[in-house]
Amino acid sequence: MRPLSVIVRTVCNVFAWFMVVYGTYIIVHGHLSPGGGFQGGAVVATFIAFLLVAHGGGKVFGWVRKGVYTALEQTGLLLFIGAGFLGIGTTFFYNVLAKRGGLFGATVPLGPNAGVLNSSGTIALANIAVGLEVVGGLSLILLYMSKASLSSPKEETQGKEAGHDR
Amino acid sequence: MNWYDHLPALVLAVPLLGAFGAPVLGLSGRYARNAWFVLISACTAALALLLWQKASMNGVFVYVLGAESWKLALPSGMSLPIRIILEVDSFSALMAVIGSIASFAGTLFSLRFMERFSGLDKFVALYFLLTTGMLGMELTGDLFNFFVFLEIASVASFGLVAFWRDRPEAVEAGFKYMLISTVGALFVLLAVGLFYGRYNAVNMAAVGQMLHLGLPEKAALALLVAALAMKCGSVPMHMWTPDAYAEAPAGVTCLLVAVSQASLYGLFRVCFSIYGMSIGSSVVPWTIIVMGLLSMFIGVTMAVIQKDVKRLMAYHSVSQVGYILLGLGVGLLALKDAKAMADYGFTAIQGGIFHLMNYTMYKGLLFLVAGALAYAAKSRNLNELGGLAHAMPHTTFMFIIAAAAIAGLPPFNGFVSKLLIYESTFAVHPFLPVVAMVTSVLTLASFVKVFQTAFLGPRRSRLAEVEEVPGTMLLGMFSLTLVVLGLSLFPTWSMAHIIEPAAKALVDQAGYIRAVMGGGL
Amino acid sequence: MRYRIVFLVAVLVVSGVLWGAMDAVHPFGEPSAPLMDDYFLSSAQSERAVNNVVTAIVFDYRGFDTLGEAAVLFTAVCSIAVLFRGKGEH
Amino acid sequence: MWPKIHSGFGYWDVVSWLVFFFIVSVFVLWFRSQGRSDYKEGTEQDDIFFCGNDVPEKGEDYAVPASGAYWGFTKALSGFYELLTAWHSGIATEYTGYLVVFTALMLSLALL
Amino acid sequence: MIASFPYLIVGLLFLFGLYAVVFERNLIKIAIGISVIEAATNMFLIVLGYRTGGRIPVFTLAGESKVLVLPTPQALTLTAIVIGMATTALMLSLIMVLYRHYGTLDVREIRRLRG
Repeated sequence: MRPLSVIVRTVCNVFAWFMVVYGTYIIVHGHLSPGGGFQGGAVVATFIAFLLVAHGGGKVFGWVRKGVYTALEQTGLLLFIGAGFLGIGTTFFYNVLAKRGGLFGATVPLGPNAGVLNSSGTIALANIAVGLEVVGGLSLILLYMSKASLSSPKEETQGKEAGHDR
Repeated sequence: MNWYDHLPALVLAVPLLGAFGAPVLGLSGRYARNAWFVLISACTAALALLLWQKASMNGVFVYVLGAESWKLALPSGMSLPIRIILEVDSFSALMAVIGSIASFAGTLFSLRFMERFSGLDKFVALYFLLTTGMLGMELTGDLFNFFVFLEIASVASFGLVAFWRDRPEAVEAGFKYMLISTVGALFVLLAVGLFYGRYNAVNMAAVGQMLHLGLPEKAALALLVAALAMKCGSVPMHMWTPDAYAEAPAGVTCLLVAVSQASLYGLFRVCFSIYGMSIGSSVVPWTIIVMGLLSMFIGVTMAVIQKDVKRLMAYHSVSQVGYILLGLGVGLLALKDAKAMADYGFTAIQGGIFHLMNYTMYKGLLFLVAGALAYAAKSRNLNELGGLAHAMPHTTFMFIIAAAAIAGLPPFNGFVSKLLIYESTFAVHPFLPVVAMVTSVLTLASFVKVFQTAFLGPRRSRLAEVEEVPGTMLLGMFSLTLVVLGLSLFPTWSMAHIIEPAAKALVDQAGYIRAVMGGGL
Repeated sequence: MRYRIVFLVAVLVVSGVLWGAMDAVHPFGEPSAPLMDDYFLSSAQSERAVNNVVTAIVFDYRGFDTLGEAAVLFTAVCSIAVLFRGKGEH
Repeated sequence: MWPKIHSGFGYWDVVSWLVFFFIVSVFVLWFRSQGRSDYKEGTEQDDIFFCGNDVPEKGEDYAVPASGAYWGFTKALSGFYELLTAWHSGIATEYTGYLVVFTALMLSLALL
Repeated sequence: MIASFPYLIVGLLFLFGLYAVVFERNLIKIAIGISVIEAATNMFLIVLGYRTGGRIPVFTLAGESKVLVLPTPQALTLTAIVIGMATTALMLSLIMVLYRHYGTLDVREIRRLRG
């Protein structure tokens, strides 16, 4: 992939950050408005897609490190299963935080209302966890696939990995 | 908090935690990763055994995820379950035990076997995800959750089949398996959608209670039978089996055998527990029986002409699945008729379940032996092997046991289950056991071929330096050999304490439904 | 493609019968007595203090499904990493 | 202690089988020990008989390859095997097609 | 007739997807076919959950309307979409690796494993 023109690059540089902010908003407001961890995470992951498309592959791989995204993904996954284990005093995946006061523990009025951000218990926590996981996972998928599409087939596949029967 | 109550959730959560933690543990080096691999596998197997013990003491019980109490299946004022419910009876707990034992053996085997590959953190994660998917399919009582775990198991197995991505055949096998099983999984999802639209419920027991046969239900049954029969590798859709089984790393193949049994479990859970008495005409039982006959015969005839040892064994798993389908299909045929059930149906189901257990054990062992051959001799082609019995005496010993068991030679366990299947299917039609016996003879023939060409005869000059495989690999094989020998020497005990409760749980549709719908606390 | 006709007929039969089966589920827009969904709609706010009922189902009532779904995504990432792993990368 | 497994028509009992096996193997071993008395170890009687020819040095030259096993069987069923190998064509979409055909069969049977 | 129109669309999408999977030769087109079947399935689930005149089942945005569409199919579809996305990504990656090994995207030439 060759880099696109300077206009596209500049616009993408700016808007990539807006996508991050917008995606974070969707993740955090998952229990109030349409959206949630997956959708928001997918929006945040377009950050990488923007950069890859605008600048071509090679430059972007110098800017980002896969370790960061792996860490995000693992954090999200462990946080999510941790949120499940949080409720194991009652049952696995029991929502211990809802309506207890404290973190995410507010109550909401019944019927249509504007919503309270600090409500819904582990649901909000799980939203954030899944958001982190999806950001990491989708970015990694994009990075791996674009890197593989850039490198020449010869040097990648002719790796002399010692198998058992060849 | 009493952790004994939370066993069903823990059986699923522990391997999942193992998968999520594997890349983190992998950072601290090889020993930490291997220790984690073995530890989590052993924990899963131990938890599954405890679960089985609990199920055989308490009968069928439920675990409601996320409710105020683990047994609160129906919230107050509701006649339908709203949460995901894990439902464990003797049959599903038995399946979980079988699967986790196969997983443990594959783990021990993979420690040294996989050492020559890179990317092992991912391997460990994928292996645990495959285990989780299998156990989830076996323990869940929710149709959509079944689909989700089916997808976990499928996606993990695509990655693992294609693990050796430098080998074109491995990637090809992964792609073929992926294409057909993605279509199959979407069929399952469509069937779940049909159930949801009709009954506004996705719980198996709830659907089973409300079921009355209309066009959507018939279509859903057809879709589920087709997709799940494909996933367990029965004949018109079996072509992915030899590809995927042969190209996956050996430890993974051992687990893949158990995973295909989870699909078989799903098939019979749908037929017996959701549809049960209201399955309509005998079209579906006869389809399953015919599928079983075709699988047995075509699988074994294709196996006779194979040259690749793992591919040969993979075709045998097609034919062995045929036995299980035959036994349980005859049981399904006899379900509506109490006299036929007492006469031969229950025996056929017992035979089918016993064969399922035996099959997973000895087939896993055979694949591990094939992997050991490939590891030591660096070839899977039977034309290039020969005279390895002196170099690999332990492997040879375990191969003989497994081959005798799969060929149904007395006194091994394969003989017992095949005997039960022969004698009970004879009551339906004499043709059925005839096909089964011909299959058994051909099975013996092709394993004699493997034994003669790989282990007996003169040693090839290329194989002069071959020696026995490392200790942990032998340990992995030995654990399965132990189970096979135990099942062979104590068939009466295993029939009475393992198989009969499972068969009773499978045919007891009312009990399965009552556990969820019978009222909350 | 030796069995073109057979496959074509099969594809048509599958789609056609499925359409018939879907049509027979319930008329469009009139689900019959959706007990489970009405329970969700009426009690998501009082039980779990969530305004978004879909999120309540995804992360609470059917939270285990979502864990499985996250696991599927993780599986796909792992598999892709395995396929495109560099030489000697762990 | 060792009850039998009844299959409805007969029974299976591993212990009596093992006892029977033991008795028969004792008998067989006794029968074998009554064998030819003119056998001497270390003489030409121990040599491999290779159709009267010299035995090749290398193992490859006299091992029967796996593809030669059951040659007559596969030859006799060659028509059947040609059909089967053509059926396992290796084309992924055909495999998917078989799944679709089977589903169509099941669906149309379900309509009955 | 108009009442069953959405189901007809689902059936047609399903037909096109299945046709593409069974009859196309190009691996990428097969992957597209899989995606189309997925879309049909997801759409079927969503269609099942519609109530005439229903509003979004989110109380922040629903307004004063008492009729809300069924939320469960939407949750199921959300799960199915993510699973489908993961599957599609993996399938495309496998196709990339296959193309490197075989140098072709024709499904009839990728058949070293047969018989």
